Amino acid sequence: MPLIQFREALNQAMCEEMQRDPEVFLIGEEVAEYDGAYKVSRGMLAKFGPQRVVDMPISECGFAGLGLGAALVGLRPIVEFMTFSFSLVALDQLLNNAPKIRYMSGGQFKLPIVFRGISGPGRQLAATHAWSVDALCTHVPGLKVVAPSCPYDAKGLLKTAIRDDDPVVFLESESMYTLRQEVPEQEYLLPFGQADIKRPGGDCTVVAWGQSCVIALEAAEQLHRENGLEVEVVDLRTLRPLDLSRIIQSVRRTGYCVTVEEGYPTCSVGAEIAALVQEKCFDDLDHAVVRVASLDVPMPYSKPLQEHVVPDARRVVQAIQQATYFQG
Amino acid sequence: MPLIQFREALNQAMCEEMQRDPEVFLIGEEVAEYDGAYKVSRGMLAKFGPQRVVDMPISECGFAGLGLGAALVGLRPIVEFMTFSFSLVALDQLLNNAPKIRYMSGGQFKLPIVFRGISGPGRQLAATHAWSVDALCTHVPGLKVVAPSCPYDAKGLLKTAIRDDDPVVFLESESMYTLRQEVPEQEYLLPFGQADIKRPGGDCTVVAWGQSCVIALEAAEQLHRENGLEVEVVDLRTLRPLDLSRIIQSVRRTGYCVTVEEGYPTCSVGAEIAALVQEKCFDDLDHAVVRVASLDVPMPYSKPLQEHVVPDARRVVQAIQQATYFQG
Amino acid sequence: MSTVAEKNQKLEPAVTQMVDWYRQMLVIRQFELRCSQSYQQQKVGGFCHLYMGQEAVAVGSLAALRPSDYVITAYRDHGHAIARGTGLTALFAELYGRATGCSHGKGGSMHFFDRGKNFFGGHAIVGAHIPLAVGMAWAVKYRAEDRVVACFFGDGAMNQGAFHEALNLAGLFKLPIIFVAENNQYGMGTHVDRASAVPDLKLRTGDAYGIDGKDVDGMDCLAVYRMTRAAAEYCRGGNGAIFLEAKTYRYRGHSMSDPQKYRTKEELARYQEHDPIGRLEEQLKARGALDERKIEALRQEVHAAVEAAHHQAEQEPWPQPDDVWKDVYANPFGPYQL
Amino acid sequence: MSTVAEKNQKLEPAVTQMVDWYRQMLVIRQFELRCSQSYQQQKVGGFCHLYMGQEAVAVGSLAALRPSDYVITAYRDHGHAIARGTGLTALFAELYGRATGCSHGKGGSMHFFDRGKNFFGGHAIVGAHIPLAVGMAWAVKYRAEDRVVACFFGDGAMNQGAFHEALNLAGLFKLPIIFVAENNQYGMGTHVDRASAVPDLKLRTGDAYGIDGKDVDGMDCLAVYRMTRAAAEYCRGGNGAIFLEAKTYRYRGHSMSDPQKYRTKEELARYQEHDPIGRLEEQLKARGALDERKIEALRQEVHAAVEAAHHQAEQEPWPQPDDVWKDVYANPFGPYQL
Ligand SMILES: Cc1ncc(C[n+]2csc(CCOP(=O)(O)OP(=O)(O)O)c2C)c(N)n1
Ligand SMILES: Cc1ncc(C[n+]2csc(CCOP(=O)(O)OP(=O)(O)O)c2C)c(N)n1
Ligand SMILES: [Mg+2]
Ligand SMILES: [Mg+2]
Repeated sequence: MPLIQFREALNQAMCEEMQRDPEVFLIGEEVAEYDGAYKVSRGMLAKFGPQRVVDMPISECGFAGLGLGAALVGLRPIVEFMTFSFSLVALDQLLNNAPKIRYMSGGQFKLPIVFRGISGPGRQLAATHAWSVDALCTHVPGLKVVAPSCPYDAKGLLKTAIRDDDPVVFLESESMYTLRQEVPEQEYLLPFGQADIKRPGGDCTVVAWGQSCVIALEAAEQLHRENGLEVEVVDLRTLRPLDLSRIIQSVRRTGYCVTVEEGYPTCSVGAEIAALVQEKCFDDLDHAVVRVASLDVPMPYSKPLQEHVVPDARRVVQAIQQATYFQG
Repeated sequence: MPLIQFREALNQAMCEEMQRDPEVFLIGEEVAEYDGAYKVSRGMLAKFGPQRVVDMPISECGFAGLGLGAALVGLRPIVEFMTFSFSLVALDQLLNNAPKIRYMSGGQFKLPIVFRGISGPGRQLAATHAWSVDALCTHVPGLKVVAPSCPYDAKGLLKTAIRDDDPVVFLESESMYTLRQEVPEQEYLLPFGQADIKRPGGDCTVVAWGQSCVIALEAAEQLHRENGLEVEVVDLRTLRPLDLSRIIQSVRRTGYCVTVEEGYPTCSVGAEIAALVQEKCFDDLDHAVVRVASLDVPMPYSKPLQEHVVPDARRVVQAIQQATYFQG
Repeated sequence: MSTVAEKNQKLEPAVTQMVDWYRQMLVIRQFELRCSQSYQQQKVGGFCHLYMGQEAVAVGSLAALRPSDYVITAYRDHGHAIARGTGLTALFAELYGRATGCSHGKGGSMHFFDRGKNFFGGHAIVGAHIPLAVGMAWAVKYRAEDRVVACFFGDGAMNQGAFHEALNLAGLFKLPIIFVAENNQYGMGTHVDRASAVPDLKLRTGDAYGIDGKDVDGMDCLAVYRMTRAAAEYCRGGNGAIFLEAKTYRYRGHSMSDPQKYRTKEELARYQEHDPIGRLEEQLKARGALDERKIEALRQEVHAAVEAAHHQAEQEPWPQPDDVWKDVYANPFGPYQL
Repeated sequence: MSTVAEKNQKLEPAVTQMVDWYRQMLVIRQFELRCSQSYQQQKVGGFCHLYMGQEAVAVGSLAALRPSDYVITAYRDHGHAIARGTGLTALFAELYGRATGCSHGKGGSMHFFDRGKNFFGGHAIVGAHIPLAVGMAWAVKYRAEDRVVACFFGDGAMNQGAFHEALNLAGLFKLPIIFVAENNQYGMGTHVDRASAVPDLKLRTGDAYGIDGKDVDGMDCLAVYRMTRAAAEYCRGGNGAIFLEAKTYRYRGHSMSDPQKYRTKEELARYQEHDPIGRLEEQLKARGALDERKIEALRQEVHAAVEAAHHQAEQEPWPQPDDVWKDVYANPFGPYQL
């Protein structure tokens, strides 16, 4: 199987779907002539031409809405936000129009659209540029939210997202773009709503997604190496729909649960999972669910400060140790 | 003590602060000549003149930013959103600029600004008009979030908000505007970060705020009347800062906890509180924290449908009964 | 050889067509009179924004379009839905929150939708539908179809950022879209002079977005028709977007709960003298197509049709509580259960 | 009696002042050369947008303002901070993430702030600072102060909704603000022709917002100064807002990681022939205010100052981990503890 980067997996998914369906197209800032600010759409302009791979002005609200309008009449747009930090100026389109028009019309319309781009802090971009929009988007019924953690999942999930008839928010991460993995040559799709056990284990359940799954796996590996602890890493893959039963099954087995996320800690996806787990596994838990997230501050620029704020494997290790009463 | 409506309490708070400090002013759609879309600013144009009570075009992003710019140089704007559903088009100003400029500047600026208006579903306004922005705003460090549940609190908290040097999101509710309560004639302020026990009781803790506190009290009253249950209603008053210790004290006493909110259930303030309570009170809880919220759907227009979606006292009663293993 | 005169000739409607416009305007007016009563009787909930006074805009402009063209508007949408041909019963049923409403009771007055009529709503966040309209026009161009999009909004909406971004996109990509600003001179209680730095709205799009702006007497159905017809030809000709300012006036308050202190009775009366229905009536009388008898007959017919629809709607079934879970998503949800 | 000629005379800068501009431009250029090196050495993190080529805009326009005037800009802010007088050590320290940086290490290249110099940042969300600028001008008018606001942004930012809403507000309320569009012809890799339906930017604000638009050669410091000086007089005279389009060019990539395939080397070279520093140098030579010796002395002085600041910044202390909790709020937090 060819070894490809995360960004290539995304590129392949888009190209395959655009080849398959002429009604799929890609818009966003710098997606065409520039080959993508993060090179996710490299070569796509050359392959599909300027009708189907189109640079947009810096008008996120405008082109997010444009995508939605095109979807309303049946086209299947992929809208790239250079990063989701820039989707803040388009949140009315993303959180109000996208998830609700179908409902308000009594189901007369499908809205087959994918909003994709980077969510998460990046490297020292400071507070306004460091959004993890996971919680903002997962909060809102009517959206689907996808957050892959590896190239294989990224490809399969993005293809599903493009074929899905509902608005999908697809969250990527700058630091993941260069991750490599073997990915099959033959076509595959991955379903929404099915979490994946990225590492099985009986000692503690760690729930993660996207980039946070990468550090969860690091932490699990370290605890295995150093302490012989068998940590189960449940990669949610999609935050909406949420594979709650997979989480519950795991926690019932392990008795412990830790959540890991990059975003703000308050009213977060981790909070939601903690709330669900304490409800569904009240008698199974031997310790409270422990949450790892960004510190509860805006993101600072300075390198040591950002490193202090963003969760890392070290903090995940501590959280697991705390959650499992592990004494070291 | 004079008996006044919730909206009059807000009006008094604004008038008193504007009398006290010439740098306080009010802007928003229809706040001046129209006397406020919901009459909260009734008479204020006449009292303070067109320099200090100013109608804005339908440009929420523009005038939210205008307020922030004025605050950057030391004025103390009150920005009314007709409802926070319309703040969706201004969320970049609200969630990005407001909470972060001070931080990004290393503390060189204060941002003494209040964003206030209706948060919550109103009456049959359908999906895009029914936002509870409680979770969206509480998610973001750098904001303070206030949600009073009665005229007395509304007045004291709004005066505090106006004097506060940080951006405050102040959440009101259409259905509360006509609530009446006796309010002292002499001036008073209420501190942020101090929850209020709106009804003491030893059998179950109910955590609520704003309009959800009104229905929590109804439910508590009903359970008292019908089942002799003594429910303690903890009114958070401010969601940020959060009076966690008051919640913990109460749950330690009662052993049970229910959260009530009007907004979407997922990644919500209720989720945050459930996550915190299971963490801090793990050994005190005799049942999982039970959450009451809107159903996880966009808000429908039709009356029976909206009534089914929005939480009411009946659902709170059920939740308390469930949480306390009450058999009826 | 098509001279300007000949071309103008071609744009002229048949008299029978104009009688139909007249009928449509009567229907809208009557529909809303009933609507207003029903609102007072609390049969209608939420916000309800009446279109009375502006009927010539929806009727005249939509008469100039084809059924295959796409139409989208804001929350003051009764007139557009009716002119587009949505059944009155479905509209009343929607207002009354019934399962058979044009939006299955999920939308209400502000969110009328009718996919079958290419009517895309009914949108209540001011300005937020304008980018959608641009996207629909994008799709038309993408598929090389022979359609245009008509996008209606108010004077107040032009101060939203979404308007700006949408118009720049439409201008930049030369999309086949007619922007129709219904300038009824107020956004809620705020006169356009107090909201717009340049209250002469037709000026706001030429130099800013390269989209020609024209104005038209929005109380004159025929004038609106002609202007829209020409605009549609322009768009179909691949020339890109165009902007029409229809100068009009709303007779009722902004919504049902508006004390209207921001305008005088005299101002209202002045506009009502130029009532669009009366205006078309005169024009048709002058052409011999209407007389008092025919008018009376039409009025009675319309009245009966509206009443019948209203009565029928009252009999329509309520949605069931479980319907709240319907139509959140188009695709089944997999294992998701919260 | 002030004729136009006399008035123009009054606006003319002294030659010593112009020499100072020249020095400032040298400082900016040298600062960024060092900055670019430091970036390569990974001493600077995040995004770093160099201003090289555009120096005449910040220097010329800010020279026309007073220390009491308010200044705000986007993320390409090095030039503005330097022209505003912020100390070089504080700027380097900021780039290097140190506690003594002009934003205490919290902001970085895109978020320089200096309250003492009335410099309000450094804002990285395109267009989002324009409404803030309008609010600052609002405050000036509210307090009846004798100040103006200068708000800088790029050609690309003009397609943001925030721009539109802000300009309409400034036009409507006649606020004392100079909008300076630095048209360097690209928003990232997108030429202004491909982003703006009307690429002649000075046209975009007159009919749309009632704000006069002028353009000026942004490679000519003196021209920028004159234009801004006149604009500031206009604003101080209570006439409301004004819009300047400074036609300029950036020499480097959009940010440090830009392969720049969207333009040719020839295009870049063509602009570099009209380098703003060289241009002013010629003008000053012609006036006898500079000669090669003086130029060389100045260059060395500037080089030394920049190097000294850079070295000093490298010695500055790092912030402490606990500093992340500082300055989230201005008022102590009460019992909140998550
Ligand atoms: C973004 C937003 N802000 C405010 C409102 C509240 N609102 C509804 S209609 C309206 C006035 C709109 O005026 P205009 O665009 O002229 O349309 P008209 O009502 O005159 O048809 C306002 C302020 C809203 N729905 N959305
Ligand atoms: C809302 C938003 N969208 C996108 C970006 C990413 N971005 C940063 S700078 C830039 C180009 C801006 O161009 P222009 O306004 O012309 O300024 P210049 O860089 O030329 O100085 C883009 C797209 C952003 N920071 N904010
Ligand atoms: Mg209007
Ligand atoms: Mg530029």
